[in-house]
Amino acid sequence: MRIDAKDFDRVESGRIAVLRDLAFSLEPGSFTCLIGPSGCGKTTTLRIMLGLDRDFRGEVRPPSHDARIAAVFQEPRLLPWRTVEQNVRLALPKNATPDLDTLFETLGLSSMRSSYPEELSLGLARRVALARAFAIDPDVLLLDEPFVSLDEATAKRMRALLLRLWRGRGVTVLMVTHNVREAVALADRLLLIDGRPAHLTGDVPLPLPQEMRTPEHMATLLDDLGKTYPDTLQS
Amino acid sequence: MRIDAKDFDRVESGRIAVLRDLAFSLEPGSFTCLIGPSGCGKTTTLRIMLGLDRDFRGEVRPPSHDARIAAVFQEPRLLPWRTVEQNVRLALPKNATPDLDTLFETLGLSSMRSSYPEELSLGLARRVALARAFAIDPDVLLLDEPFVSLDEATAKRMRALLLRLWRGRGVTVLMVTHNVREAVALADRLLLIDGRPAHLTGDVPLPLPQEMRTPEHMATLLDDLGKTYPDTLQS
Amino acid sequence: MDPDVVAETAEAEETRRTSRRYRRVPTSLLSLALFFLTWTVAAWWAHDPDVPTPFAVAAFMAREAANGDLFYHLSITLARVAAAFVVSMAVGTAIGLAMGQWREIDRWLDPWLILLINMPALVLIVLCYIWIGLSEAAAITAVALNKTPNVVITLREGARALDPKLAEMARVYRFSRLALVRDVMLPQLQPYIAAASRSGLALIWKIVLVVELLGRSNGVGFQIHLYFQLFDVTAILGYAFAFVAVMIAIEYMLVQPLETRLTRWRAKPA
Amino acid sequence: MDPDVVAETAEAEETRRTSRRYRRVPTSLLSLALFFLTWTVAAWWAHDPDVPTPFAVAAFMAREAANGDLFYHLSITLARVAAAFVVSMAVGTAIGLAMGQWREIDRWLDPWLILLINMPALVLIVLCYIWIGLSEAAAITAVALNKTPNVVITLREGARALDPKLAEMARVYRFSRLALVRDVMLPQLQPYIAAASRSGLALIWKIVLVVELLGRSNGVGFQIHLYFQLFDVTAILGYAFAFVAVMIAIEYMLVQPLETRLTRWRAKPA
Amino acid sequence: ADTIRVGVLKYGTVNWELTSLASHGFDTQSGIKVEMIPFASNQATLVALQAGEVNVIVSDWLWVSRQRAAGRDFTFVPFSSSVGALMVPANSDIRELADLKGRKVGVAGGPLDKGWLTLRGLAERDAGFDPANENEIIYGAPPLLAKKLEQGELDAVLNYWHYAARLEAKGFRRVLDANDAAIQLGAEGAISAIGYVFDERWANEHRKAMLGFVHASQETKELLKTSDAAWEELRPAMGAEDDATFTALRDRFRAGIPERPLKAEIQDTAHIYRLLAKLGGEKLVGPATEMAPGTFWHALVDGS
Ligand SMILES: Nc1ncnc2c1ncn2[C@@H]1O[C@H](COP(=O)(O)OP(=O)(O)OP(=O)(O)O)[C@@H](O)[C@H]1O
Ligand SMILES: Nc1ncnc2c1ncn2[C@@H]1O[C@H](COP(=O)(O)OP(=O)(O)OP(=O)(O)O)[C@@H](O)[C@H]1O
Ligand SMILES: [Mg+2]
Ligand SMILES: [Mg+2]
Repeated sequence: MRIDAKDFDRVESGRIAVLRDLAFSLEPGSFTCLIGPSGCGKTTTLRIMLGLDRDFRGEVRPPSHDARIAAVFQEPRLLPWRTVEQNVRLALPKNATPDLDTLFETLGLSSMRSSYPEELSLGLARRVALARAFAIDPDVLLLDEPFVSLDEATAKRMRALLLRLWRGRGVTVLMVTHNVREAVALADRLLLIDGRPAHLTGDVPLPLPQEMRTPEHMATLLDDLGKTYPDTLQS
Repeated sequence: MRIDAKDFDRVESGRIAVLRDLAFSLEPGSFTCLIGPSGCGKTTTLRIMLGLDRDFRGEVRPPSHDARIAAVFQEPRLLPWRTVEQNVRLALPKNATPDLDTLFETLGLSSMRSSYPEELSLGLARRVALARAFAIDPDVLLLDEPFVSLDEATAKRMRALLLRLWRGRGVTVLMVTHNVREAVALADRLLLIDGRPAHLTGDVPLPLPQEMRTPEHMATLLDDLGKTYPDTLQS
Repeated sequence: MDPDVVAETAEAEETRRTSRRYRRVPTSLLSLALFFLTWTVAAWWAHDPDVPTPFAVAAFMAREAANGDLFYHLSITLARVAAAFVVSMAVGTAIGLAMGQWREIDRWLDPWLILLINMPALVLIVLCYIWIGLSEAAAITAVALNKTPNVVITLREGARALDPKLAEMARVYRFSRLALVRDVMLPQLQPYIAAASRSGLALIWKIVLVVELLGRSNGVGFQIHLYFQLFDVTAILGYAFAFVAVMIAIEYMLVQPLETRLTRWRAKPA
Repeated sequence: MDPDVVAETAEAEETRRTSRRYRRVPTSLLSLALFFLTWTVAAWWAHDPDVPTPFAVAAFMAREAANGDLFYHLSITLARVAAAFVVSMAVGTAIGLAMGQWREIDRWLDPWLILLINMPALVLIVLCYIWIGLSEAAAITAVALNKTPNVVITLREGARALDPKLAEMARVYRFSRLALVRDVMLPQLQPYIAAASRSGLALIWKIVLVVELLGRSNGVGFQIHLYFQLFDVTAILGYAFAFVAVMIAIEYMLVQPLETRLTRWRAKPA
Repeated sequence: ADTIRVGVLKYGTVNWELTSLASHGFDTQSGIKVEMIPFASNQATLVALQAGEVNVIVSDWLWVSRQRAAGRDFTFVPFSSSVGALMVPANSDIRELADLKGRKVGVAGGPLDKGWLTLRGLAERDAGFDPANENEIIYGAPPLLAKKLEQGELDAVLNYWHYAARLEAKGFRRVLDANDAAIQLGAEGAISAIGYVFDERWANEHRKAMLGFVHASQETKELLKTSDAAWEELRPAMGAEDDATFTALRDRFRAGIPERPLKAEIQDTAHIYRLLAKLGGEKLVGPATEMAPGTFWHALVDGS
């Protein structure tokens, strides 16, 4: 995909230029993390890739027509008038019969299946949004800061689940995160964007298989990254 | 404050017991972090302390009547039909004349003052919510995961700002966070809650002044904590 | 980390829900009783044939019910109300949603809408009778034409206030058209539909009265007008209350239980 | 990390906004023109004195305007509409909000509300005239009594749909009562108020017609009815359109610009 | 001079008489002042009288009698014996009541209209059928029904006299009117269907003024009966679209001016009342089976 320019009209006055000359493509089955400072345009990039925002110059080549796409938005975006289980089921494609029992169990949602979203804590709601994305068994998965508002233990479980899904099905994953540590632990490629308007400032491949990333190795990597991109990364 | 029991009626069926025998008091001018797994009842505790939920057994002794209280909710909770600046100004008590220029500058919001919340990224909106809380110069400040969705550099600036405010005015701070590292770096006391229903599982004083906490020192501390409370803390 | 659901016996649970559901009725009944009490006292105090007591009105209703007139006219009027209601809600909702979601449609139809909504009922009714004929179809068309613009206006506001975030979510997950309407849009429109249909039913009934007055030979409106010519306040109130009673029954036995079901997801106020 | 605001000359900016604002007018005008065209063609095709052409209606209006009748009756009716509108919106909003926010009040007032909203306009009007006297006050009370329940019902739905999260925020930050209403509640109620006042204005005008028919000696309703007895369709349409024209003017010159201002915070559809 | 407030229909017949009355100074001659309050419908004048806004309106004696039976002391002075007529298109094959059988008939004023009831009574007696049962009857607003007859949707219409007159001017044919029916049913002459209606207590308190008003009304009628010039002055108030209509309205008005002694009228009215009570039942007349005493203003009947 290639975005030449993306501007927003502002209500009060003027336009702001958000993205300029941002081009990258995702290999099928790759796990990419998109990293950039708050407000630089990460969510906007995802929205353009999802086809939710067509008011830009450039071109997005979507994956094959019948590829299943799932997205985890920055907010849970659940239907408040449907229970947790209904929210997940509604997103399922026809004839899909995923093993929801196990999924809810893993996400710690088993006892909440018949709760309404307003009865959930934010962390629980986020997990429901994750469950919805995982349940449809997607070919492409776009995640916008999926693991915030979760305690470390839960977040770890979620990450493991994500990796399992990715490895098992060869899902193409693009994940936005502010947590460089998390990115380095999970992804096999980092995309750094920054600037005003934002453009690609770094494209870092991480070829080492995830299971071999030891804490020591990651510490060095983080250190190196921090030195190469002092503006964008700080941890 | 003391909460003997807090239950919720569930729409579908049954009640769930969320909190049991949770009692603590905050010293004026102290900085406490409340830590616990996702969905255990932290937000509920804050809501009870704020007087937003009165349907519980127990007693909350609020600070003196004219103490200014500020809260940062888990979501930004801005008025979508008011600009950033209006959102902050509306929360100000009468006759308050805070230096908004500097505040917006520090929070990186200067160019967004006349934007509407729907034009902000989530991270920017969270910063507006922080600006609103800081602007009223509170005596008591309750924060519910204030620094998520921010990149590390911005989060660091925010944390520094919070510490400056706390030191300068002697604000009483209670902050909910999942980030133990952050808690250890900022607070002078940790409250750990866990369980179903949730109760206090740990009350850890951290007497060392913040400015003396070196990375090494914090690493040991985290290690110790992780060993003492293996269920609740993991980092 | 999920708090346990505190076990409750199914029985206790059942009692609690039942008692909650039936608690509303007494207040409403009490309130109605208060109304009739006030009326009775006022009537006694006024002591004027133009201010009949509730008993006089009830006696009249009983007499009309006994000779069958009441049910005859009431059922005819109710049929007309129902037909016009269905037509105008369906058409109005469709147009209102279209206008609320697509600017261009809104711009084109808006002037016509203002024209139509401000046409006096009398004019529309008379024109319908002249052009379509003095028939049932003309009557129902006339009523529907009067009511539809109101539905359009309310639903248009509803469509404008729809949350784009949820629509985006539905789009990403490729919700079927049915699911989009049933699970995403309708629940958001529920308050608008509720407002439109409540005040709609009442408005339709008022227009049906005029329609019956001008060109039908039966129905409650026809009867009320007949008695108006004789200035028989008791009879007028009798027929009016017969209809109101039906409306109250519908409200408490149909609409409110339904509404409670539909909105129970809303967090209860603390 | 704030993207810069791309500098634009104030002038270019000004042109763009202006052009956007004025783009609506042509579509509306075009749409109205289409309406009159359809009408003209239909009238020529029907060739029937009961289907006057727009020109005949316009000629009638010009004649009535020249002899002053049109403005006299129109202004009187507008005054009545305005008075009843203000009263019923104010009272209805207050009651509706109270009923939407407090269950107990809702339970008590609900039956009365259903009673009142389903009372035929005729009954309410006649009773007001008899009890209050054949005065302007009675006329306006009658109209307000007819309209208020509709406002109550719409605003009650609005109050029920208020976001408790924002209310909590306002409470924590100790918003003044004024700020709570003006900055937190009213913007959320805006679509409901818009719906209630748009369809409200139209409804009030329709009831004013009946009120004028039943007990006033001037006003558009009085005139329309006179001409109805002579079956002068041209005159009836002339008076109806005079009022509609005023409403269209109010809509496009007052309501829509205001509404655009009030809702510009809503993210524009992509 | 005492002021009498009269509620009138803007284009109604009463308006014609009162306009003439004022313009020829009959009011000042009788020492009164007449103020006309225009309304848009008959119902409006009824409401106005009940609300005490006007002193006098025009309505029918049946209503007065019913109100008196219910304890409200209104009373009545004859105004006109013009009544509704059954109208058909010129080329219609309906010549008499019996031909109505099976036709679509519009009836102004509803099922309790006096004219309609008398017509039904007559058909029942002479032709052996009740039109209300063996026809499709459409009750509706008078102008609408007149229109529908013109459009050909209805075969016949029983409409108020001025609508009937208008139809006559357009070439429609009168089959018979309610007075014909009443006479065939035993009345000796035309009776006044409508009259000035007012509160008896008020009238007794303003006896001189009211008597003056009645007198002025008679003088005016005398004038309108003979003078065409007086009618020309009224033309703008009549809303007549063409000369034929104007003439038809004028002639029908003249024909309806009551001529007979009051005693005879009262007798016939009482007779018709009993008839109507039988036909219309309690719905029409209320519980009373006889015309309420005092329906006609005592002051004119016996001077008391
Ligand atoms: N209105 C409600 N009705 C029923 N249950 C509720 C309601 N609000 C919260 N709960 C339940 O209470 C528990 C505690 O919720 P709370 O929001 O306090 O969690 P939390 O500790 O803030 O979690 P998180 O870290 O995910 O924000 C959760 O299990 C939640 O499902
Ligand atoms: N509808 C809009 N109208 C105007 N400006 C907008 C709109 N949406 C986003 N923006 C602006 O575009 C910029 C990028 O927003 P975006 O949401 O993509 O940021 P982000 O990288 O996701 O930030 P965060 O990490 O805080 O979520 C921000 O400055 C924001 O203010
Ligand atoms: Mg974002
Ligand atoms: Mg929480």
